[in-house]
Amino acid sequence: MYEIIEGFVEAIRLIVTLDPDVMAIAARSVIISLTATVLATLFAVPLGAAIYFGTFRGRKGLINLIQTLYALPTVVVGLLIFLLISRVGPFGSLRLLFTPTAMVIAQTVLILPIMTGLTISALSGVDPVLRDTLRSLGATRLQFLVNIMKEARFAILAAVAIGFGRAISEVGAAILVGGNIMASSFASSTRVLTTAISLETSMGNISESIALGIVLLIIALGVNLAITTVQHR
Amino acid sequence: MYEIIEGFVEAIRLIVTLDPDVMAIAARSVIISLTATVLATLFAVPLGAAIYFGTFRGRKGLINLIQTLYALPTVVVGLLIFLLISRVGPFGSLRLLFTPTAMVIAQTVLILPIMTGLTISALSGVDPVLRDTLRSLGATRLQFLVNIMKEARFAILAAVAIGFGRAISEVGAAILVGGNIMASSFASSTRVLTTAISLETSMGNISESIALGIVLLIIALGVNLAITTVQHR
Amino acid sequence: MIEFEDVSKRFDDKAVLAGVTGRVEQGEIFAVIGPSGAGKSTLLRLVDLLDTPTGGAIRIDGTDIHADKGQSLSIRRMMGMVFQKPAVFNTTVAENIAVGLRFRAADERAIREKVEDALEIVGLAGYGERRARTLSGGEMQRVALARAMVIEPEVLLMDEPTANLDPVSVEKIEDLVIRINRDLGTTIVFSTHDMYQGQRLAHRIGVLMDGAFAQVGTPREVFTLPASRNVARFVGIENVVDGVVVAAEDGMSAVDIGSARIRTRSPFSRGERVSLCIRSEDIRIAPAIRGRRVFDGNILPGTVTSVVPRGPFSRVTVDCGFPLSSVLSWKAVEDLDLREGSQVTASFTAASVHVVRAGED
Amino acid sequence: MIEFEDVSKRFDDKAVLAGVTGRVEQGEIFAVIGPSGAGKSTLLRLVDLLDTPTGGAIRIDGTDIHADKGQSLSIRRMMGMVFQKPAVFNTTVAENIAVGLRFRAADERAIREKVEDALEIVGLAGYGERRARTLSGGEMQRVALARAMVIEPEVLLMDEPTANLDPVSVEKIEDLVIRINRDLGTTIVFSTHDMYQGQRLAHRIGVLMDGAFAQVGTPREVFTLPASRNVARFVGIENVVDGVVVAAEDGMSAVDIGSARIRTRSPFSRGERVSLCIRSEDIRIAPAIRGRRVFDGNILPGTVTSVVPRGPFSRVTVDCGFPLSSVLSWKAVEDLDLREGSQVTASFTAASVHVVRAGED
Amino acid sequence: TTSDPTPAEKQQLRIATTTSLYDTKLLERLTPIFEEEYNAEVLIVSAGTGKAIEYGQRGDVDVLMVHDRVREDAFLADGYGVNRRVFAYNYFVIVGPESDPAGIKGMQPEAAFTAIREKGMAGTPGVVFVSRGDNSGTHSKEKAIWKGAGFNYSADVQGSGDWYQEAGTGMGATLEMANEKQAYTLSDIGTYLAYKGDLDLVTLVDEGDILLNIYCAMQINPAKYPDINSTVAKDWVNFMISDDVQKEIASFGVDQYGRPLFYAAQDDWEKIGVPQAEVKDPIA
Ligand SMILES: Nc1ncnc2c1ncn2[C@@H]1O[C@H](COP(=O)(O)OP(=O)(O)OP(=O)(O)O)[C@@H](O)[C@H]1O
Ligand SMILES: Nc1ncnc2c1ncn2[C@@H]1O[C@H](COP(=O)(O)OP(=O)(O)OP(=O)(O)O)[C@@H](O)[C@H]1O
Ligand SMILES: [Mg+2]
Ligand SMILES: [Mg+2]
Repeated sequence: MYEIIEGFVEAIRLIVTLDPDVMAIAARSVIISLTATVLATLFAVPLGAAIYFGTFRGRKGLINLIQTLYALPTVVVGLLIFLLISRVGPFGSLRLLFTPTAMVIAQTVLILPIMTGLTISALSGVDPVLRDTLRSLGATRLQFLVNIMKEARFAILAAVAIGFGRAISEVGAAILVGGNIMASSFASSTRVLTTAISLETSMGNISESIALGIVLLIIALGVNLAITTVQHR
Repeated sequence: MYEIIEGFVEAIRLIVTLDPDVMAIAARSVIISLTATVLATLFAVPLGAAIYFGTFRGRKGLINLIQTLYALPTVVVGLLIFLLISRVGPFGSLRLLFTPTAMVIAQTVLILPIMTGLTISALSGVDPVLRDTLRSLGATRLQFLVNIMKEARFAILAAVAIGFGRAISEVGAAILVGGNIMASSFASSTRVLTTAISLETSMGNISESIALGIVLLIIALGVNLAITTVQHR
Repeated sequence: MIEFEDVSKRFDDKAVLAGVTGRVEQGEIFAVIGPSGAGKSTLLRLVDLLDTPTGGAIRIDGTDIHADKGQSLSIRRMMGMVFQKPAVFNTTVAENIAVGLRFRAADERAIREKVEDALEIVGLAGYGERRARTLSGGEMQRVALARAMVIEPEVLLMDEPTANLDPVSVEKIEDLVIRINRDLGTTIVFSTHDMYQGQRLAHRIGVLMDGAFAQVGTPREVFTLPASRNVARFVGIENVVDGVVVAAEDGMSAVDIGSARIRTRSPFSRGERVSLCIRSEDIRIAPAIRGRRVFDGNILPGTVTSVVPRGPFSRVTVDCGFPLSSVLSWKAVEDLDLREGSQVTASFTAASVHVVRAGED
Repeated sequence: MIEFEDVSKRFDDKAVLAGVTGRVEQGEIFAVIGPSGAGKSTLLRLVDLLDTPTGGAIRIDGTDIHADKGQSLSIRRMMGMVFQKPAVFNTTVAENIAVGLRFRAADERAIREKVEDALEIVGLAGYGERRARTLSGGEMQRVALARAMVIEPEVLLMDEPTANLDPVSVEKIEDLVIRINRDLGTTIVFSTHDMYQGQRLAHRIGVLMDGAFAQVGTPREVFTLPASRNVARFVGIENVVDGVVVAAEDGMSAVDIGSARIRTRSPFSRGERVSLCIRSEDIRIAPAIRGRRVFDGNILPGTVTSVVPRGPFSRVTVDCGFPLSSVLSWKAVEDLDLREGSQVTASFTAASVHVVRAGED
Repeated sequence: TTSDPTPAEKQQLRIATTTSLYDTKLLERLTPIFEEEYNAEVLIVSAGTGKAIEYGQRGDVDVLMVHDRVREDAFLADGYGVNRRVFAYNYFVIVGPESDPAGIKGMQPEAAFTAIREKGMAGTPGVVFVSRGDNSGTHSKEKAIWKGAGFNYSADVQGSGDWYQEAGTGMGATLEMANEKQAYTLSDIGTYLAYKGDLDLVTLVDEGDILLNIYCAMQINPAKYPDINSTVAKDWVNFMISDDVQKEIASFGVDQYGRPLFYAAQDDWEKIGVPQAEVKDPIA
């Protein structure tokens, strides 16, 4: 138990001393996960809207598939991306393996299903009369979507929060395609908070792990406060 | 890329031959994750309701905290539970470490925030007039909650689907408190699909990993179909 | 302008509309009245392209509006709609009203002016910055109205636009509707359950019953010459009596209603089963007289069974073998000293009896 | 039974109710009328414990209902409420109606029977198994009504219960309300924007204006003796004219309204500023006469400015220096050959002028 | 034989290494020196032996550092790797509870395993063996010991009873588990020392040739993956067997554990039974 307290103390120390290694790792975490969240939002929201408002055959099956993909293990996502970008894979020539870009891709793929699913839920929460009102006011397809999104902004931003939470907390894909590299340059390194936590744990440094976990949660808190602020506007 | 195809073939083989090892691992996955999901639902739904309908001080902060915990890394959850139940921890005497029970506890803790948050969202989706209607019809607190839940069942079951997806797909906590043990008796083993996937991956057996991932998704599909069936009743 | 050709609409296995045929002219105010559940909202939604008919066609200026999906937007942009249970966007009142203008890329200044004007007109001046979600029922309905009006549509569809309003607000809105129609030439189709509103506003009224227009005509036609027993009942003719024509000559006929014979003007011939519709305000009540008087009409002795206040009037029901309702001013009721049990005579002219074929519907 | 003592309610910085005081008696039907946004819904919600007053108290049988949270449930179970914009649970119609009974643990058989009866009564027999979400506006309102009625509350609160209904359904519901009140002794408080509904149903009416009851009285009192200019306008007295008492003697007075002098009965003395309320149905229109005739009342020459149909009547507006509206039957309009520009005289007795102090509100 | 002394751009060297080596932080000590000297950037990916080999096979890294002679040989034979050089060695240890219920203290490894199995099969209370069970280098070694003791691993050991449990995780977690269950396990010395503070387990067997643990570095075959970074890879392998680094290895860990974690391979090629070329000769 004392490791938890020690972890807190250590977390405070890391933060107040602005430990350069930890700062770099934390910054990398935020950059990668935020980028992935933004990308996933850009895909998931239109995709969710297309599915929700669509009337194509197999729509129900597609929704079920998306729900099923909530259970996609991060390791499997990591593996699939790995196979695609490893040197002998179809995109091997891009040399993406063990780069932050690869991590962004993997996290984007990972959170896409849940964000799409939550977008669908968010949209179905909008009063149907408002949908009819928008149509009757002569909204183009885009105007319609933008306004429905505005109306569903609370739930959609909640989805963003969930997506970000999942992205920044996952480790399986990050370690497989990133490799948890601590290089001398910031850009070549792929160590993020979760992979660092894993490493510390595997080395038996429990308080360090907990300290890093606390740092991660503080970052998440900041991002969430930002999201909440937008939500309530 | 051929590993993916190989993975599919292998998955089919594992399923049609009812490979006893894989069946045991899959069964354990389902039992542990379903139990965790049920437990988390039992906590999260009343908790979410209490927060949503509550008017206490710090309510907003609490909601922010819950949203922040979406980002709780599975490894950190695993570590915390590990510290609590390891032999020298406060609950060490229960000898829970490296048992399926420990995994259930860890997964329950892991998905509690997201399920609570989604319950709050689900409740806020219910027409306020219906809430007033229930009150005006003389609902007791319990009747009120039950009926609001019924009305929000679609969104709440979506939360259950997400919780289950997260539980069955996580590996960090499972491996830390479960240990990925393959013992000769079913009950002493703690190897589940995700930890098995990790293991296969660390051994470089990519197709086996993918095959197990497919098995996992098939299970998730089954659970989701069940949830969808209830949702549409 | 808007033509309904045998329009039908089914939900699952329930036929809501079945053969609606009719025409709304350019610049006309057309009211759709009918009982709850008749399909008024459904019909308006079909016109606004919010739903697709199961059969038949709706044409605007000759084009089948449901035929070409590519045209939907431009057709919809001709129209504005106010919904029966209006909903507001979770933003300010002003933003709610501006939505349609924004869709048309109006400039910011024009939007602000138009929104201000509209707020003024619907009696919500100063409400611009309020959160729309906290408005009262009537306030919301007025916002919805303003929202549809600011886009100055060619066709304005309104589904029970004043259902939640008090008479003073109703009058304002009605004046506004008339002004819009007159000044901008807007074609207006609205549904209402307030027949008098139909009459006050509409050039023509369509009575929707059992999935189709039971009657389409000017308010006067619909209210004085209802096409069937059901329409008569619905437009508030309180006295509808069934009988058989026993004599017919020169357009005059006598109808046997069991307890009495009624003189009427009607084109029906002997033996036909008919319903007699007599407006309560056409029935005169006088003190019971001894002996008989010559009278070119119908004069029936009876007993008052109830006197009920109705607005500035009272409704007096007399049992003349069958119940007959009449409307009198409170003063008349006092002068005649009418009360339950009073012996009176009820009289009405042959011309005030409107005869329709029985069981037509 | 229900006592309002200086009840006030603010939302943020907007005072919606400010000093509502009044009393609803046991077994009474009490109507709350008032303009849109006056706070009718707010008041009913306060009674049903759905919101808490900012000041004052609401007492039922002497108990301050907001005082003891522990009692809320038992107080609420005495009451049933129908909301202005009713919402239905996403299940069948029958299940919707059964909710309140289930809360009271009624047995399955009793529930089934009561629900069937209620459906029958509100005119939705056979709708039991329908998904409630697909109902029309009026159908939903009737379901909400049935839902509140089946629990047989001691107090029934209804917020504009017939706003979405056609006259035939309204009549059915009104009959039902009267029956419930009479047979079960239920105290009924309802809000309405239909003043005539207030009059038809209510034993007493409270006119809610500017946050308080401007008047509470029987329908007759409210409609014929409105307490203020605003109430007069609101209850549909079309002619309200301001003036100054210039002579007063024996309860008779002469009021100078600028363009004319009006003889009235009033208790006001010389020099007081008053408003005259004259119901349009008390104004008689006759052809213009040459010369003057002796008349115990007021007789004013003027020019017809408009003839507008209103239900079975027409509203004729005459400019006598100030506009004066009268209501005539269509027949009378035809007989007198009234049209825009006709020269007529408008006359009314001194007794038909109701005088209130000006600027009272 | 070294790279261009003034390259315009830093070269990147990607190394896949086994976790147990990485976790000792030896490489962390060495890379800055190398980067400085060769103006390169070293990217190290640590993974299970199997996965590390997989990375090598796919050409995703330039250098592979593992400790599993059998699989290394196969890897070389299949043409994926070239120029293996041995840079360090140490010994595996069998650890277990102080009470030592199977009584193996001081035994030869093969005999100790035999004793554990026997007692375990007999159901002697407290006799449990936790295996890595992850095909790692350590696991391979364990299997080799079982074989050396005369058992058929998959038939006689794996799944033969509750006494034998496969952890299927890394060394650290396996030690934790053994500690929790007060069980026996086989560990590399580095990880054991790193964890020792948290553990109640003691070293019971640390002698015997079979416990030898040999670490090597090799280049991924540039013939298989022509665009691989073969120059820096060569530099790295040569760097590892250079005199300075060998000295560094021989003293690494003394300040922290009071004893070195590794022995330098340079002069002990005979003792550990590898060809001299593999420890001495720089790659040409
Ligand atoms: N989506 C739907 N599914 C099934 N039935 C429907 C649906 N929409 C409407 N209906 C039914 O169609 C009928 C007509 O509905 P509509 O709303 O058009 O009536 P209305 O004339 O507007 O009635 P009201 O005056 O009560 O608003 C009703 O009986 C209603 O229950
Ligand atoms: N939650 C709220 N926050 C702010 N203002 C509110 C809120 N609820 C009601 N109001 C305001 O209080 C006033 C009274 O509302 P209420 O709904 O009681 O009016 P009403 O008399 O029922 O009107 P209507 O006839 O239009 O239904 C309105 O101006 C409304 O905008
Ligand atoms: Mg409708
Ligand atoms: Mg209201």
